[in-house]
Amino acid sequence: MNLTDYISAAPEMTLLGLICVVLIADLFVDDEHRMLTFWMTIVSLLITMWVLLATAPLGRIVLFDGSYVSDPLSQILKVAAVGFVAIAFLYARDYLRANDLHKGEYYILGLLGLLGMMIMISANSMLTMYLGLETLALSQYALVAMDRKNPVAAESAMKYFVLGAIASGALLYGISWVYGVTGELKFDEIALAIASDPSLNSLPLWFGIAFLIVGIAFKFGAVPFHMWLPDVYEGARTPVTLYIASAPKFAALALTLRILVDGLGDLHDVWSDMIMVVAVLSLLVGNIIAIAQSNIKRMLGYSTIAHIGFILIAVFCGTGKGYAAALFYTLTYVLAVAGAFGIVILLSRRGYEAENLSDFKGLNARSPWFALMMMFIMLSLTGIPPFIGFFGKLNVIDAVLSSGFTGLAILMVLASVVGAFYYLRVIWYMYFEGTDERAVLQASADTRLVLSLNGVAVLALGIVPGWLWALCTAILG
Amino acid sequence: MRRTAKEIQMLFHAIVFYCFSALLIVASIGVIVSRNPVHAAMFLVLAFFQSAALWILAEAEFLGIVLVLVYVGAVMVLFLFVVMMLDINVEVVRKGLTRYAPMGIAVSLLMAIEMVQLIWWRSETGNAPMLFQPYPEGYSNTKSLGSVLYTEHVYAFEIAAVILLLAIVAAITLTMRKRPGLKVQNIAEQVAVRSEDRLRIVKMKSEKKL
Amino acid sequence: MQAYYLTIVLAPLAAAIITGLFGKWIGRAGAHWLTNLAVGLSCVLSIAVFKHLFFDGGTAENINIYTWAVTDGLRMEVGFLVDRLTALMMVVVTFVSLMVHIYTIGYMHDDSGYQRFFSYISLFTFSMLMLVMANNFLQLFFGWEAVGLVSYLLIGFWFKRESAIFANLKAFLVNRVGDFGFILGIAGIVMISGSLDYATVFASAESIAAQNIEVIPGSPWNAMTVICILLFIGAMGKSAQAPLHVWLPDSMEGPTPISALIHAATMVTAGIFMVARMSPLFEFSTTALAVVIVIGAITAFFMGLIGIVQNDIKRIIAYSTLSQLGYMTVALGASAYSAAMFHLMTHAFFKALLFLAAGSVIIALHHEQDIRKMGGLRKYMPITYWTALVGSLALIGFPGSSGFFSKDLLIEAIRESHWHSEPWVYWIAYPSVLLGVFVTALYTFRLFFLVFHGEERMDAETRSHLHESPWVVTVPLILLAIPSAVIGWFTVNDVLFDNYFGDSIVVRSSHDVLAYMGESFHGSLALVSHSVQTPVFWLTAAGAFTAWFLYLKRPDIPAAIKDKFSGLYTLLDRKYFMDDLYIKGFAAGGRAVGSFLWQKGDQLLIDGMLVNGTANTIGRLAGIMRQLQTGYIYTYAFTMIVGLTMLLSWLIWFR
Amino acid sequence: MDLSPYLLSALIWLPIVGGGLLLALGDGGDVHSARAGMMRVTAFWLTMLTFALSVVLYMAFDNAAASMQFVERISWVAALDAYYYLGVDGISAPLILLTTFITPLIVISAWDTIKVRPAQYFAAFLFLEGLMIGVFCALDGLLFYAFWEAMLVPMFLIIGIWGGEHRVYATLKFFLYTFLGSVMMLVAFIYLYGETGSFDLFGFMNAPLTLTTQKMIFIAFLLAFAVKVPMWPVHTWLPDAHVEAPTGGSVILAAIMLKMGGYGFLRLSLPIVPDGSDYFSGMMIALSLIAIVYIGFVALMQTDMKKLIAYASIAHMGFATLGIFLVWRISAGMGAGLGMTGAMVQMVSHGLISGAMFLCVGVLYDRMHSRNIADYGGVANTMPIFAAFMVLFSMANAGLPGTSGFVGEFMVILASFKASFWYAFLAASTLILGAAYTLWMVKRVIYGEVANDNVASLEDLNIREFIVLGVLAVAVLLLGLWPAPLVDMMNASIEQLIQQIGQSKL
Amino acid sequence: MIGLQHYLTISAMLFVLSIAGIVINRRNLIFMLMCIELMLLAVNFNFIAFSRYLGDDTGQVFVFFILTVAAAEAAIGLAILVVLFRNRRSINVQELNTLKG
Repeated sequence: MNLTDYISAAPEMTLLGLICVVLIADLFVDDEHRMLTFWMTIVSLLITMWVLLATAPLGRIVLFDGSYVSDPLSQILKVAAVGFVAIAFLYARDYLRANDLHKGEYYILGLLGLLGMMIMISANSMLTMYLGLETLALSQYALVAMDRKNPVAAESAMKYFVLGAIASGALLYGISWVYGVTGELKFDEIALAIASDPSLNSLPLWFGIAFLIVGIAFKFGAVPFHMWLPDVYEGARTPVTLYIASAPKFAALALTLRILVDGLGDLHDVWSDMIMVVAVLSLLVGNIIAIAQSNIKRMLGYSTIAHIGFILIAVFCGTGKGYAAALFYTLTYVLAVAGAFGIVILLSRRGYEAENLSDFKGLNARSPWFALMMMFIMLSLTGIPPFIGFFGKLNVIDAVLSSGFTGLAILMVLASVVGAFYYLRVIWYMYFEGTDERAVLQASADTRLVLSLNGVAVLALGIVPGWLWALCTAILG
Repeated sequence: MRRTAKEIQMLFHAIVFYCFSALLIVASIGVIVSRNPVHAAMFLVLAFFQSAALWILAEAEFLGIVLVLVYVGAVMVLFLFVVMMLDINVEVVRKGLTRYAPMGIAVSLLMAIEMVQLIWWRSETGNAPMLFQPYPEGYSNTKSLGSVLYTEHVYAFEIAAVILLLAIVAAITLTMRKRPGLKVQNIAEQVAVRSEDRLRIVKMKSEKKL
Repeated sequence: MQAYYLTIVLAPLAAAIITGLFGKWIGRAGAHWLTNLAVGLSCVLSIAVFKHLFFDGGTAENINIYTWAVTDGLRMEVGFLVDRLTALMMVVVTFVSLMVHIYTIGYMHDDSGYQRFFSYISLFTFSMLMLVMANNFLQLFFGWEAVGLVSYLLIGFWFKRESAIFANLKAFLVNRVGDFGFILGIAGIVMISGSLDYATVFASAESIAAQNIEVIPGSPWNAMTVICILLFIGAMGKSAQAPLHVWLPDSMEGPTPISALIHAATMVTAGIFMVARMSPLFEFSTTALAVVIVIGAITAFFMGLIGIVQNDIKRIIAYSTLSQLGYMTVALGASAYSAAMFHLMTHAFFKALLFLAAGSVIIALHHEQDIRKMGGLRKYMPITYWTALVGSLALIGFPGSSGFFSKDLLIEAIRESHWHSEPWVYWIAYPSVLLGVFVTALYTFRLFFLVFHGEERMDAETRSHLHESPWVVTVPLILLAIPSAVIGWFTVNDVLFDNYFGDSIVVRSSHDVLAYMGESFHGSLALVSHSVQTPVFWLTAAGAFTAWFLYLKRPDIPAAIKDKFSGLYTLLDRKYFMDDLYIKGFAAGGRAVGSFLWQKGDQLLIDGMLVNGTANTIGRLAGIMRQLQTGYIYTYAFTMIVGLTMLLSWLIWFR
Repeated sequence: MDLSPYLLSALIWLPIVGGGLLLALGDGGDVHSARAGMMRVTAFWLTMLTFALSVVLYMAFDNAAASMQFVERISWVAALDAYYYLGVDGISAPLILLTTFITPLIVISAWDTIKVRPAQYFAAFLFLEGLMIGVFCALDGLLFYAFWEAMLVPMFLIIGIWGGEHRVYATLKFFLYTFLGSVMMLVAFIYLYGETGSFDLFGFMNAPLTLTTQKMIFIAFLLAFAVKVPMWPVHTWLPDAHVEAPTGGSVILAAIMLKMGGYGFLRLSLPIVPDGSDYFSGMMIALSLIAIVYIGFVALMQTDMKKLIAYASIAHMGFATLGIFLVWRISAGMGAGLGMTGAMVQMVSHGLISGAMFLCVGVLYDRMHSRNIADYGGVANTMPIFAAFMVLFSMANAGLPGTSGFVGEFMVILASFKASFWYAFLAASTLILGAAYTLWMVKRVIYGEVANDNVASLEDLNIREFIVLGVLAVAVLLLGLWPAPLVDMMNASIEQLIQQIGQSKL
Repeated sequence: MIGLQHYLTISAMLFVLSIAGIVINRRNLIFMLMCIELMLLAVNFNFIAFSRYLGDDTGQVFVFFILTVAAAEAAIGLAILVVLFRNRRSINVQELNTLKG
């Protein structure tokens, strides 16, 4: 192995280097010129993106003695993660400035979190995965608590932290069991060990898997390991929620796929049942509780739980189609949810958090265009064609049906109908209700543009979803 | 009945193990039942010490020492520091268990039973102890770990560095605050000062006598 | 001839459309001229068609005008079958219609809906012609419903009157009950014979009769019987046979001209016409004929009885119409289709005459219809008086009048009919029609005497304005009086015994009572001269005498009788409680069922429990489930631990 | 140059793009502004242009061909083997014509009655029109479903934004009800996709399926279509939606959207799962008959005009489903085709009549702001022309021969007699019930003395209302007096359909 | 004979105790943070035991990293605790339920 092989790890290295640059540069920037940090961050992300695309491997490359893997899956997830982090930063900027939160730390912690995600996405051993997970988790805890004068944010950060620590404890405990049984930490070697010695496929290993699933489910926010999620979504400032709600889902997906598929793919019949129970519970609990919410961030939190159910059900199928569907679903879901939080941010302004559903009342009168965008996003989340969310659901249901689980498919669509109610309620508030609010939406042109593109993409991708699905199946099918 | 030296060594090993284990469990229970955070922290320190001992007993000396150094020396000090700094009034802490406590204990017990059952009765080899691999002669735990840490695990090591950086950034972000009334010196300003800044020469006409 | 037929049909339609849509522009005069000329044209051409068929020996024509639709091998056409039966009806319809058109000019003179009225009656003429000229069941049903529609519109012509709009709704709905049967009958025919065309259907009558329909699973009924009864239900609705008669008396809420035209002369006889038209089918089902004759007999007698106690001049005539329609139906049931048609024709003339005369009286009394407020009108309204007398005599069957020939022979036909061999039918039918004669005479002359003779019971104000009606009213009276008086003389032989209808009406030889009677028929004069030997004559005379005695000689007796037989009186006055049955039973029942299904079925069960119930349950569930999210970290941790423990337990103990 | 290969696309996308245009330009928020006026005119001409295109379709349509015409097929989602696959036959073409015919009338009727955001209103209808045409054209399962679901959105907004007092409840109920039904169809589609490997509807039709599978798929389709039709007992969304919807919404809902259900049965249920349909035909007929009788009674007791007409719609659509499913109960000979043709004619005719009835109520509502029957009485005194129209449409609603309402009912009753006397008996009860509920309403609303001062001050139809109702009246009468052109369009396709479903898949 | 199972048992007990500590904790958040440390200790026990049993040092390397991360985690956890305390003047678990439902 020569040094040029390490070029595959260049994105992470580049990003780390750029983080240091931004970190140091930010020290010398006062609050009035904080935009410099922002633009440096964006430029860093663009450079990282460029490096990512430039070093895209054609096949699977394993580096660092098997700790690191670069393959098409990691490539697409990283591109998506970098992109959505950039979008999140852009959406967040105006809000942060308006609320005196425009500190370099938001970007730096966000970038570190992104680095964590990329590490997770490229992890090829339990150790790397764990470290990446912690990098991401720690930066998220810090981000949530970043608004130091906000007791609610602190509370949610504390909850997130304690529960997250329990989850990573459980994950570690599971890893230790898997390690103990197979003697390996690298996913491919774990798979090899299991394949070569079927006697390993016994209770101790399953036991470890159960703990691993706790960790995975927590990261995603699946029932019953979901309880942090609504509180954190609600408690954190909206830009932070946006951050947490978008890109880390890719990392969670990587966590799932790497561990369960790369490492424990042969044990599908052991973990699939557990995943299914968790997924179905998420689907039901998320959709049902979301109905009772009046805070849109919290509502989107519960809706996330429901969508996680879909993703996990796709994983549960254990087929290439299922994994591809999970990937497709995650990508499209994050696209929609980023837009949704973007609009929540757009509606907020100094000292005013537009986080109650009722704040959306009469949006159509105030800004028909962004009301339309929000409607697109809500419809996409509901799963109405031709919006992209529909194809996500379609692919998952297809995967479920081709694995022969008709009842599950029916349960899924029924849950979607229940879920439709709360998405429609947003549309109802925007379009059917009047408002006395006359404040003009304040956002800079670039935010407006990207937000509009985001909304339009939800529709446009839905009209031509073929390439994305082809991509996903090419990667995982 | 005569025991061989090996057997005696084993027995001694067992006795030491059970002693430390018992203390460890007691200390852990102390952590979760003591009312005073300081007491709890001290129990935790005790637990760490027992653990370090047990690890050393298992011939993982390096980690045993690191545990004491890192945990007892740093982390627990941090804990105590925070406890003291926050000046938490121990008396206002409510008494009694939460209403989940019985259920919590029940579930924990269930889990404990399951784990123990798994460990002892569901193993492939029955409940005969599975012994540790003996180390070869001249083996150095520290050396062995050190040799892989920067080679095989260099990537993880770098990530660990990032995590520490992150922890620094995060901790500073969260806790550092500029206090408005604080008097500080600005060295750069002090150094860069010129006489003109400090001294103003005012020319004024002499007063005329009335 | 096709051009003739089309003109006959379309002229009134065109007039109706123009008058209806552009009434404002063409004005009142324009409206009545246009419609009168159009209907006049139809009438003249109808007579020409009649002449062509009857005098010139023309053959019946069966032509299709256009294809309505074709699907699944079923051709649905619009076309005309013009044979002698049709021709007779065309003449009757257009002639009476023309008379009514003319009469309307006077009768509706002061009405603001003048043009509308003309439009309606022209439309009616069109519809009725479509009905009688149809060569297939589809068009028959079209005409059938169209006349119903116009009847509905005309009964409710004075739509501000609550009673009028009640009556028209009632009329339409009761008719719809009949149509319900009718369309089922048509459906049966089409589905068994595969065609809507009369000729094809009649040709396959035998094969229809050979099939069975299981109305009640397990007991096959003869298809022809089922179909004919269903068709006859339609006729019962339209021709107001008991128990579907209830709409006709109420329909008198409409203006009098339409009572004459629609509810006496033409539309109500559509049922009779239809059964006659369907004679090739009915002949195959003795059971159906038995139903027909029994229903007819009941109607003929019992509806007449009600007429005795009524006080509204138009209602009395309406009940008389019901009774006479019963007579016709009885004749149909006795397979004496020609007799029924003959009575239909004469009845059209004299009943239209009576209605128009009544209308004349009503206008003179400023829309007073209660005969208790009339009397002695003879001297004020001579033309009306005499024409009404002609009409009344024809109605009771005074020897020599048109009604005499039709009714006398009709009763004779029943006496001689093949139902002889079925005593129970015979002993329902024959006594009913015979006693009906007495009743007819009684109510007819009760009306006549109370209106035209005796003391003048109207108030002075009205009396001072009494005068004969204008010529547009009296001319139609006179023109109708002539055929009412004499037409029987000339036509009885041809229509009844000389095979006038030819192939139009098919009678099985074993049923052919008229052929049997024809053997002993020796001309009109002989018939008249022999009339005194018949019980019919004496019953008639007795009826007329009773009327004279009770209402002119001893006007106090009726009241006494009323007191004495108050139960019977109430029964008749309330029309055998049929209206109550319909309104309080069926209508209210239907509404109750509707309310129940709506409130308990739709709102409570489906919407309340299933739809909103589910939604509310989910909502409530959401409320409960969100309580689990207590906000306490230890709860959250506990939930996670429980989840973990569940997974572990499942692995250890259940997997 | 032969443009016919793009005709269907033009029909679908012209209104949708036009709607987008309207939305983009907006009305400036002022109803009376010149800009809003221009929007109206644009909307009108867009719908007229679409109508003109559909006339071209009608002209070029080959009645004799049973197969699909104007076919367009290009790859859409290659990864799912889904195509942008359009085509029409005798079953879909009349419904497309109905759609394009009704929409301009809605635009006219909304001319000055929509006071809030007119551009969005018209845009919603244009979107709706394009999407509905899309449903009728789509020959690819995915495309069909996409149009089918997307259609809900503009309707949801139309009821929600421009609806009455309880519009939110009604529109949510509408959306969730129909959504619940159609997701099951989606599951069935995906299952079939799994079986055949593509979303091609013809592929679905040719797929061999076991009886159990067919039954399940039928149930899934049934939920989707029965809700749309709507059939008892999943009909309760309809009265609420109708009552709360603005006039145009009610019209589209009744005139076209309900037809989606019937169309779905014909296009999907029958040919894809013939044996499943056969198996459930008894239930379907029973539900249809319940719709006719039960709903007839329910309609009788309504106090709200729109509700009454809505219930009447359910009853009338019962004829459509009855006619469709009779095919399984008619062993041989004439009848099956008659029933199906009747069902189709009934759907088209109901589109016209119920649309007209809702427009009539709309005319009254615009003046009095009440739909309550009790608030009216003697309208004929002050609005004679309107009364004439109302009576005409009521008669058509009651199935009077000579109006289009009769044609379908007649055919279906004929066919049902072939199947069973009692089917015909119950179906024919509509003659009484239909007349009862419709004319009783007419009696209470139109006839009688002027009930109150509000009625006394009513003004008769203005020219726009007159044109709208007049055009519909002509259509209703024309179809009633000469349905041949319509029936001829369908015959070949229906014959082929019957032949096709006659072959068991087992 | 002391072997793998003994260590695993100790680990399991620590793990369960830490969990029980979190669940039944009725006091302040400090205890929870300590319990988390206890839990990581349990995990470390497992790793070391397995590492020794397998004769594979990788497990011990893992423990090394866990210790590092745990330190960082403790730092951030305590920082959050400080923020929380500054805002609410309390770190009582039972008062920490503003966000719920």
